[in-house]
Amino acid sequence: MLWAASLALFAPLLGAILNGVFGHPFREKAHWPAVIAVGISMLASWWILGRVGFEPVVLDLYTWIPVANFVVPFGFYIDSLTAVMMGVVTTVSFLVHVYSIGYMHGDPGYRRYFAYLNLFVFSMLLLVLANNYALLFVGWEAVGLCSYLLIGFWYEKKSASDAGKKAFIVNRIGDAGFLLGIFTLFATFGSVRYDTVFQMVASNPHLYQGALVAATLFLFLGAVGKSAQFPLYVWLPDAMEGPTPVSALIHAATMVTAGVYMVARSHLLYSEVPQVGQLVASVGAFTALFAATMAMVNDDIKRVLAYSTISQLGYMFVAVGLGAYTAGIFHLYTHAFFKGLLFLAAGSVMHATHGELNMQKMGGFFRKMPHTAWTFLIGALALSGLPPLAGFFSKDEIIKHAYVTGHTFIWAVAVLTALLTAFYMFRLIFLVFFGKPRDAEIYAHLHESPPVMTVPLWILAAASVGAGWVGIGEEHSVFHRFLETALGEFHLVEWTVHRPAGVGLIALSVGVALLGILLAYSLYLLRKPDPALLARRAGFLYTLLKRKYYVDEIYNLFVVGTLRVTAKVLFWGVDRALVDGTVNGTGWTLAATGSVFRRWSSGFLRSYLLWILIGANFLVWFLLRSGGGH
Amino acid sequence: MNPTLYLLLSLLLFGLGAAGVVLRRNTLFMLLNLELMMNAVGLALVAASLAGLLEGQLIVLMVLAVAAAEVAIGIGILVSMVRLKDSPLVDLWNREEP
Amino acid sequence: MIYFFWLFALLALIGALGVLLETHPVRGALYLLLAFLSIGFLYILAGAPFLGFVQIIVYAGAVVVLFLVAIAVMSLRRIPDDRDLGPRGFLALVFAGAFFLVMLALLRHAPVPAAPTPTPGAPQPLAEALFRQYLIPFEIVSVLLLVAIVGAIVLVRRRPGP
Amino acid sequence: MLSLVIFLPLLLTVPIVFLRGRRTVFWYTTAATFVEFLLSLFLLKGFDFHMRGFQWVEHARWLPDLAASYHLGVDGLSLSLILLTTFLTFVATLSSLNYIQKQVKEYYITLLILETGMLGVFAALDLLLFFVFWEVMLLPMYLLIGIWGHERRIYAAFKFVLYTMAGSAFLLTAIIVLRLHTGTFDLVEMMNRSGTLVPAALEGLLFLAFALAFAIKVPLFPFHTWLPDAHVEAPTAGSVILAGVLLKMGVYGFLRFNFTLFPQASHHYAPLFMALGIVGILYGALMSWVQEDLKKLIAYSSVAHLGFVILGIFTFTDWGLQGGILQMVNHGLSTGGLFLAAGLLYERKHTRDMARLRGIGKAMPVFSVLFGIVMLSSVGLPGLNGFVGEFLILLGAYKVSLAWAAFGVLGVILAAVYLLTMFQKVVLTAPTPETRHLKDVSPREFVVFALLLVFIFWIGVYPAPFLRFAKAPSRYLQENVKGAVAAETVPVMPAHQEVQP
Repeated sequence: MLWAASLALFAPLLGAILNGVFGHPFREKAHWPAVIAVGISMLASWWILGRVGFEPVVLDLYTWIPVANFVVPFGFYIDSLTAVMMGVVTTVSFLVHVYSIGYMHGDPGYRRYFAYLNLFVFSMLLLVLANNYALLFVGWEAVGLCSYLLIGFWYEKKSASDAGKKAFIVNRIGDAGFLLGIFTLFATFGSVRYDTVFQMVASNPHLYQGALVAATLFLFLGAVGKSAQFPLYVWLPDAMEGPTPVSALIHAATMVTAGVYMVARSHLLYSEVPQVGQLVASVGAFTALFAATMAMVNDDIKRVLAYSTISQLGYMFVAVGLGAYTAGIFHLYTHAFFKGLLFLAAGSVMHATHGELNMQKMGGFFRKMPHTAWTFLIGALALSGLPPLAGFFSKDEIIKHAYVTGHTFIWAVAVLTALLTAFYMFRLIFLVFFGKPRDAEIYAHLHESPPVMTVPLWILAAASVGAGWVGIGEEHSVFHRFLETALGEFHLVEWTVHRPAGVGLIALSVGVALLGILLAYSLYLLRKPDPALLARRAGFLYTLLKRKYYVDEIYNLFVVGTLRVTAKVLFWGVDRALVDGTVNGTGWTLAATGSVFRRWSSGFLRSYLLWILIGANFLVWFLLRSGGGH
Repeated sequence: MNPTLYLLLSLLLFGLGAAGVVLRRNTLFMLLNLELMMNAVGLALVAASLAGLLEGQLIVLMVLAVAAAEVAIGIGILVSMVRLKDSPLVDLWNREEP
Repeated sequence: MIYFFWLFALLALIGALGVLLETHPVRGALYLLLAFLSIGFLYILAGAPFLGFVQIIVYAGAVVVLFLVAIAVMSLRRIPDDRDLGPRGFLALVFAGAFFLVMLALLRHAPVPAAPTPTPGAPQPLAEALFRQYLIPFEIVSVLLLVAIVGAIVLVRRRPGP
Repeated sequence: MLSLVIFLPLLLTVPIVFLRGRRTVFWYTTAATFVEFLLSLFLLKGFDFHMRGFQWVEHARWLPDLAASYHLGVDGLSLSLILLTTFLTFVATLSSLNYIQKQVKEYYITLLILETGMLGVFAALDLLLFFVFWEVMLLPMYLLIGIWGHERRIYAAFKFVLYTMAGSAFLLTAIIVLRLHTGTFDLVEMMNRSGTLVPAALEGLLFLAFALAFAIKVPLFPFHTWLPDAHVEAPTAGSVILAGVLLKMGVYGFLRFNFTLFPQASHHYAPLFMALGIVGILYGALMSWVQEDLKKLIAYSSVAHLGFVILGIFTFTDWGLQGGILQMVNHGLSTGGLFLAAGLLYERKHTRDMARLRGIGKAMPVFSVLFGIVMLSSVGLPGLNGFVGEFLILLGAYKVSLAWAAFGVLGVILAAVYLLTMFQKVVLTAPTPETRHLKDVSPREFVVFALLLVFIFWIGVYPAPFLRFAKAPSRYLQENVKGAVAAETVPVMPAHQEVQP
């Protein structure tokens, strides 16, 4: 087991170093070491997936930071949750690597791209494999670094390097909270290792109530930053500046799910403090709805998919928030496949239109790009949650769980969001693939992507269909029983209400999805109520959505703006004027007094005589006053 | 013949001499006043001798010698001043503001 | 006896004022002469006849004469208003007056008692003291005078001017 | 042995006079500093990390009637800084080949004298000797900035000296007062003496006097304005040493003198200095965010980093102290690297203004990677050296109270902000005609960076050996302060063994 894990972890690192530092010989063939490395890592992960037993395997390679009683090991914690995450990460990474060979062909930074991608896989695996929160944090930030490097990959484009910087800084804000969470854990439990912390919580849960609330909240702040939940989601839409395979891998399948994994990993902590769980769920629900509304009006394919990812992440947080950790991970697992597929398909569209992403300029691509179109359709159907496909099983389970545990408000929001999801996905499909081509010039140059890109698309399409079947039958499904060992029983958290979930519930969610598709169909294909007309009548509401609720502007104005102003004021005011002022001031005053005396010896002879006379006076006066006595 | 009267007189003379030195621009009159002040001092010393201090008179002799030397140098300066700037006014010798 | 004192005191004051206010050099020197003479007599009055005579001979005789010779040699003319009555002059008067008052206060504070037996003004005890206890100062003064003479000569020597 | 390590650079200055040619002098000095570095490594042999007292002790008569002796000794803390000094001096010398064109010989002589001064400060155990070395170190630095600096070098050098001199004035008076009360200048004797050295009221005053001198050196918030000017005007090597070593003398002073001699006052003033640390972190970060001059930006970032160190050591917790001491070494490496990069750019473009250095990523890829790694270590990215120190410091701050850690963590965010902004402005933008065809890193310059990167990665991945340096001193300081506070009257000083080598 140790060998498999280390192999899975260090192979991509070796690939990254090979490409990055000694990459010259590989120049054109840079993808080979990268793909092989991730391939090895994938096989190792599958092997682990098969072999992981009931008891988590804890292995320590060496002690990383030994200070007094704060001993942080560099080690692995492998259980079924880790295995699932590794499986997802490595499989999607491998497909994205293969896809990138075609997509990034001819790009000057080809070698650098594969080095960063490998480094990302290494960091993500480190995050998943770590056996303590400190090492988790190392992976956490390393993943942030890789996303910074990959978003700003085409750094000559100012918007790209700005987006990279923005991503890193917003992530860092979340990480700051995460750090405080780690400190709280260490302060209360005297260790950051999973096994010790979980064991202490399990043995006497009610002892650490206060500290647990603080720790879980701080950790959640980190998750909000990393998984782009409200209010720290602003970096994800901008992250679309990076190459599309990157968006598919990092900003859909793997990195953004780190937050969900962390909450699932610390399920023992979260289930002790249900009120925090409810907060997590409500933030998730709100973000889901909030993002879905913005996705409805956006014209950029990748931005729509980005908002859709934020929305789906919201779903996952609803699940883990309400205690349904397995459901959350299940949705993460299925989402990775169909969202990865959608992004790669979008990439293939972009590849064909030479970087054009605006839906309004497209139309009728179905005939010219059958493979991309079909796979995109499958992905959209999966995402909207129609029965046979993966999305239905995972999303429906979350909705059912919300209903069953009596959170009707969250349930309603979830259902509404499902409607919107179906609507904006099929709006995208009808605008891009169906109807009349709106831009002849683009339509003329259209061509289907090479097999090296379409084959991964079909594999992911198959996965989007098949992945869900593993979870049929909720509690007793293969997937749930597999994760039982890691995430504990399904009913850990007894909610007050326990309403029976009838068949009606499933019918409702499917109906809602179909309604969404219908709406999109009539609006964008048949142009019954012409969307432009609707937009004008909606007026303020439409522009609000279009301008993404002006959130970016608000942040720039308040957070960035005020900080910059205070910095300037501080610099000129305090640094220059006050501190330097006093220093130079003392210098100046000394010089000034000097000049006064200098003028005093004016060279005017007779004034000297006068001063002598005055001096004599004072002298005698002084003698008089002091001499007095004797 | 009590000494305070003498002292009073010497003080008066000294005051007048001092005022004169500062008031007058002509170097000659400054020197004259200077001499007057020296004499006032002599007078005070004599008053001291009236009060029983023999050395008083002795110091007067010393003061006298010093005054004489001082006049010699004073006239010397006056002569060279007049030769250089052919006017005894002191203000010609002020250093202008740098 | 006392009248003489007031007489000579008055004369001395007139001389001093004359020197102070007079603008014509020669007349100024003469006022000074008057002052010196009256002070000389005051010395005699105060029981120090030797000093009195020395005063008259040296001061009145030599110093004033020297001044007159200097005035004649340089043919100094009268400078109309060489009195500086500006702020500096005013201040000078103020502070001279202040000085006078301060000294008066000092005087009142530490009065000088009149000695029961007046000290002998005759030259004999004076000379004795001069050449016995105060020999060194005597010698120093003589050196001083020598230096003054050489200084005066060097000062006035006609150097090849710039 | 220790005296040899300290005075060797001084001896090595002699041959320089006879050498000819800029290159020969350069290679000679580089070899000299390298030999010095190896010699200082020799001190590690047989160094017992767990032993509480001082090692390699040398004791000789110096000024007996003043009760001042030539007393040298090293513990974990000073040894780590001595190694840092010799290493950074070697790196700095290696980097100043074509940076220095005029008066080359004098430059290298000054550099070596500076090294002696610095080593002396870290090894001196006699207060007067410490003060002497403290002043000796000042002069060469003044020359370095004043002669080989840039436009406003006279103003900067002058300001630097005046600031430090003001501090030294207080330092000297405090040392003398201490001497009068304890009857000796010897630090070890004072440490062994049980009971408070100085009446309570005076202890606070003396603590503040020492603290002021060291606060100026650190620099703590109100006394920091000399740092940006000094750094902007100093040549590369000057900046590297100024940031890498001189700033640490302030912190070293706090640890060696303030905490050891005045434990009660240290505990009493701890919140104040922690607050100053926090202010330093946030203020430094904000300042560097609005800078246009690259070196001034790095200077302000030093203010922020050392704000962290001060925050750490004043927590009097194991993690805070060990984190702080390790962070001093980390800061020396990462900021030293940043200054080397700035100097390298200055050599090529003769400007420090970031606006004109824009977009060098294309023309200098290798340099961009090196500069990027050093920048990331300064940001405190986990896996590199900065993170380990910062994490421990914040952990220590958290043990004192959540508020301290919360503010400290803000500093972590701001660090990312201003450093990434700088990196984006300089490297990650489209190249301008000016920066299109720049020469990439030469082999020599690559070696300079490689030396730093080896330690940056080593401390990041396996910090255990470096943390060992700080274990014993931090344990002692902790007990010293805790003991003093607990006992309130008679702090029990642990017995001090002095080991002859």
